[in-house]
Amino acid sequence: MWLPLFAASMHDLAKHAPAAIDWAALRRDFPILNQEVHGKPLVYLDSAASSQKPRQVIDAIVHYYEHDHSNVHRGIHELSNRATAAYEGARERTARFLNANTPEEIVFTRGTTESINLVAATWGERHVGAGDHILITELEHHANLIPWQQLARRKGAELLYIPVQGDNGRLDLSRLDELLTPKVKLFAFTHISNTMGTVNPAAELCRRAREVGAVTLVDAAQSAGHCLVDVQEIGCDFLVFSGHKILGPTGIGVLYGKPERFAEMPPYQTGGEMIVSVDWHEAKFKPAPHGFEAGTPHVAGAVGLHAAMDYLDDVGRRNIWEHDRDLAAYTYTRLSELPGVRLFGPGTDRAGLVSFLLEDVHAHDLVTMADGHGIALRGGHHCNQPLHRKLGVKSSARASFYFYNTREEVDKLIESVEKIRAFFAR
Amino acid sequence: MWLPLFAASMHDLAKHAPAAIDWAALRRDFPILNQEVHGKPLVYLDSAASSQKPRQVIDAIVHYYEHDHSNVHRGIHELSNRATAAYEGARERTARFLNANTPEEIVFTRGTTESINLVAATWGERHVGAGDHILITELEHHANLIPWQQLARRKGAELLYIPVQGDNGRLDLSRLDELLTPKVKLFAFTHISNTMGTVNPAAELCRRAREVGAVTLVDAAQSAGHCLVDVQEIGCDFLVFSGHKILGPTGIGVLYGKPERFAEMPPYQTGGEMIVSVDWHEAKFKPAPHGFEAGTPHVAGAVGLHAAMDYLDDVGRRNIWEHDRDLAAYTYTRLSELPGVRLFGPGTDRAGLVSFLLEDVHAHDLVTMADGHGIALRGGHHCNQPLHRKLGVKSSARASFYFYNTREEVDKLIESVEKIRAFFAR
Amino acid sequence: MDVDFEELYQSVILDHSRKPRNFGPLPDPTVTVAGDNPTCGDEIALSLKIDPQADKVAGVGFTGSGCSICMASASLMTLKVKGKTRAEAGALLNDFQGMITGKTPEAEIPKALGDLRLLSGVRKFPQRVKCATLGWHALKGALAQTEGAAKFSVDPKDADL
Amino acid sequence: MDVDFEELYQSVILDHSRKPRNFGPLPDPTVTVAGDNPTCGDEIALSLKIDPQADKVAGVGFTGSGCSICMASASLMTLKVKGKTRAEAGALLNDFQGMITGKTPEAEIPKALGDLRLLSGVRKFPQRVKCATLGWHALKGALAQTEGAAKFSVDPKDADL
Ligand SMILES: Cc1ncc(COP(=O)(O)O)c(C=O)c1O
Ligand SMILES: Cc1ncc(COP(=O)(O)O)c(C=O)c1O
Repeated sequence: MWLPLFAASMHDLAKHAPAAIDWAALRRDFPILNQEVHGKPLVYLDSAASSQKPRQVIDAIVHYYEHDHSNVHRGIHELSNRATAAYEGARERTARFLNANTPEEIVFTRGTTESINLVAATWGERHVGAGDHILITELEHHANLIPWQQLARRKGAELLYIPVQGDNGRLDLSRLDELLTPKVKLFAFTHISNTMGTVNPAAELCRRAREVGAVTLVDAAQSAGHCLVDVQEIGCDFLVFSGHKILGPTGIGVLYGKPERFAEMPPYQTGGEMIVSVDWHEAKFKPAPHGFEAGTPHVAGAVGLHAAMDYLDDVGRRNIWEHDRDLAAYTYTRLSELPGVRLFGPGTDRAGLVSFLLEDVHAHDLVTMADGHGIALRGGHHCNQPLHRKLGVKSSARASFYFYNTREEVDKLIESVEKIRAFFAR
Repeated sequence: MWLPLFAASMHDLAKHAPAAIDWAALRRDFPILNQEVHGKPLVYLDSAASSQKPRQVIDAIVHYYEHDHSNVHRGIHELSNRATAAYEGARERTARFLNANTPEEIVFTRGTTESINLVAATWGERHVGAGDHILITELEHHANLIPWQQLARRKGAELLYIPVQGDNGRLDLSRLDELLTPKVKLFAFTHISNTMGTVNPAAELCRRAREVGAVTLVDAAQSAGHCLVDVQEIGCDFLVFSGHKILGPTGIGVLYGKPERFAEMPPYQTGGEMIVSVDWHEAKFKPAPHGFEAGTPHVAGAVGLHAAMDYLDDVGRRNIWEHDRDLAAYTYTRLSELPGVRLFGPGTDRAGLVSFLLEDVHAHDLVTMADGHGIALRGGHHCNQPLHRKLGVKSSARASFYFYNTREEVDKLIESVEKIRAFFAR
Repeated sequence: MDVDFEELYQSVILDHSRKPRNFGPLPDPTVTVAGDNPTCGDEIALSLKIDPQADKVAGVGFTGSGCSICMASASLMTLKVKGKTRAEAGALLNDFQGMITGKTPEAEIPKALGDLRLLSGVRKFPQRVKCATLGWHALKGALAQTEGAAKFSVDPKDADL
Repeated sequence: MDVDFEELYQSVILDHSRKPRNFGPLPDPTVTVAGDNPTCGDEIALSLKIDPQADKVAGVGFTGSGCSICMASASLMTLKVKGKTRAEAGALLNDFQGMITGKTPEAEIPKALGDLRLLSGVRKFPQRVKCATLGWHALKGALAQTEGAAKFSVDPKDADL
């Protein structure tokens, strides 16, 4: 279940041996990290909410606006041509990033949330009916929960959940046989849990779904920028992620879809760019990807995303994965040595984030005090209210890592948590 | 019909007398304009498709990514706080820009197209039924046509058009009494036509709509960045525009709505940021604006839009309006002096753009050759196929202006058109 | 430890957050208003017993859970509000709002707020203002109705009472 | 006038665009394929009469309207395709595609393309490649079917035949 992420067939193997990577130099590519907050050096441990951007991505956006901007597709002048090439080039780059077969399998959206809503409102609206089942998991972010919940309510379909075992954050896959039946029209699940750090066996789950004829959607928001994500290896029908979490700009996201799926979907938003022909009372629409991209697209977002993917593959996603996981494992171990700490998610095989709670200290108080120490954590329900409710907590604190973080920063976190514990124990 | 744009009650009067403005200095704020294409200095006359960006907007985006980026609303650490303040500050700025009553009347979207789709899929879906009428005009961009056409088809409603008189691009408002009846649930129209340069009497049309109880949507894509747009003076229910056409970044747009209207709309996309509470099988949603903004928003887009609105109001939208109109009037006059030129849109009271055709020269050939002279024009149906069909043409060429354009550039355009005419007359 | 945080988490505040006063269900309440802050999951239900003759708050109780700022603020509020008339309670609410949002300059914070003034440090932490005001939102709702029960949610960016 | 444009709009091309050959409806066509380019509104309907014995293009005609590149390319194509077998026409199509997209190096552009080689200047104008290929998309569609009528639209970015 773990190995497939690194199967030998991966299209995009790391370019450097891990030892050769100068992580400190990479960190210097991120201007924002070089600052103090509240008089302390910034320790940014909230990359699962949104990653920071390297100079290369910022520069690509600036270069675009300073040299090549124009509307795309519509013009036949030089700048329009360049903007179109930049936009479609980003699509090709994204296809390579995911090892998709063709750029036509890539639709640009605002982000993970819009990608999922698009699928729910088009594929879901057309293919899910009364009595059908939609299967998701208790690990899902609200973005991969509410659209299906609302679709199920609209259609009279049933929304089923693969349960989480408990604090360890693992899915109870022993229930799969019983839940993943031929009644399931769509099976949507997160690749990596943003709360628990659980890594789900995506390829295996998709294989099982195919056996019962269920269409699959993989929420790769937490995985796309952190490990290799190969849609052919995973074998999903849809896969979604957000640019802003993988070093890219805000406002851009990706929907990968199999051509067969796109072909059976009605349009989503309508307007310019997505039509073949329009008459006063009828219109004909383009196929994917353009048929699902109405209006002027976020060209600068696509350009920045392109630069982000180049950056990630230059570092090597395998290396990033090892680096982030190492920090998370170290954090997990250090925190588990402190008294009164409740840890969430699996003890082994976890992704690069750790959620936890301090006994008798509300997560908000913890995060506020850590902020005073320069440490940016997230506190709250991490957009998974019902899971928190199931675990009997209102909120938790989360430290999430990227390759620009260091062990020294984890040490600062531990020091901060110890101080906070002492302070509230007064 | 013309004057209201400048009524004395405007909230945002120009800060400079027109004479005092150093337009050449302003132009130097736009790095992209300082380049050659095909060995000729770039003459960018395609701002109606997308405007260029001043250094101030680019800098605001860079500053945001280099100092303040983080996810919004979700965090309680310093950067998250700053990002939230930046995002909500842009909302307040937009409310002021439109003279809306409160920031809660402003929803951020990807652009005009998404704003209109949002209204069609929520307000429209709920309030338009079989036999109802939706009224639009023959001037509409596909973005303000297809969503209503598709809604009408879904609902069995009737889509009616206020006709365009002909090449002069004016609406035949003598038909209004007959078309704008109490059966009309929604009346959507463009403030300024992107093809014809027609300026519609928005306040008057909204007043008429109120008399029959129709809800109004004003497409301000071509007006928001070019003249004062005051939602209270116009008296519309909804107003929409795109950031990228008003000096702002790509991927961000605005939906203004009256609180009464927002209150009667179901949510659009669902997910994070827009919920009050979520349980496994039900969810409660926030009111506007956050209830219509699911997922991580385009924070950098809002930040850039904020800077763009500051820039525009610093120059003064009244001044910009006069400047752009002057260029268009000059272009219209010069083109009308050439033989074999067919001009579209009103001869007087036109906005800052001119569409035209050269006898026996296809618009594509014209635009390609003009590009060779360094001049960026648009050629095509400008996202209004049925209007072009009505006028008996497949496509047209369009020169559209912004305050960074000059009379010298118009002279170059005229020179280019003359050369092209001569070339094809060989 | 940072000076700011000493100020934010003074011992009186920690004390109130650990042992909130008037905590627990109020028997026979005239009004009950429950509020939550969806961002962090904090929840407060405030009950008032109104003496109809005097139009005074004769009894007060609250339940729920939240961070220390939220709990301490609600606890301190209940101490202050008991025995006040509707109008007096409304004035208190205004004073508190002025202080917590920073609209009232430091030097002009009314003495009448008493121990509530210990929460003035919150104004330096805009992201925590909503924690300090959750109980007060409930109070505002409760004062606005004459009987019955109501529910509301606080918009995460809404610090106005 | 710019050298590039002289090349793009050579007089043969202007001539064909003004007086397209084989223009007009073909009586009793075996197949008819209509295509349009939604971006610019150009439309071409191409009809072929196939001699079933020889599997040869016995007759060809086209209707529609478009820019000079589009019309000239279609006109020149009809001249070349008449009398060819299906296989030969397919080879022609490949040669043309290689040239127009720039995949074939300048020096290797097949002589067999004849006057069509005058369109090689288009490869320097990526935004116009789709104009030059509209009629060829129709040809590809027509060769792929044995009888009847079909319609299609060209994706604006799609230059592949
Ligand atoms: C009048 C009008 N409406 C709508 C649009 C669509 O705007 P966007 O493509 O930014 O969504 C445009 C611009 O193309 C326009 O000119
Ligand atoms: C697993 C997961 N899914 C979906 C999302 C939503 O992403 P976005 O807010 O960028 O649409 C997130 C991030 O918040 C996430 O972590």
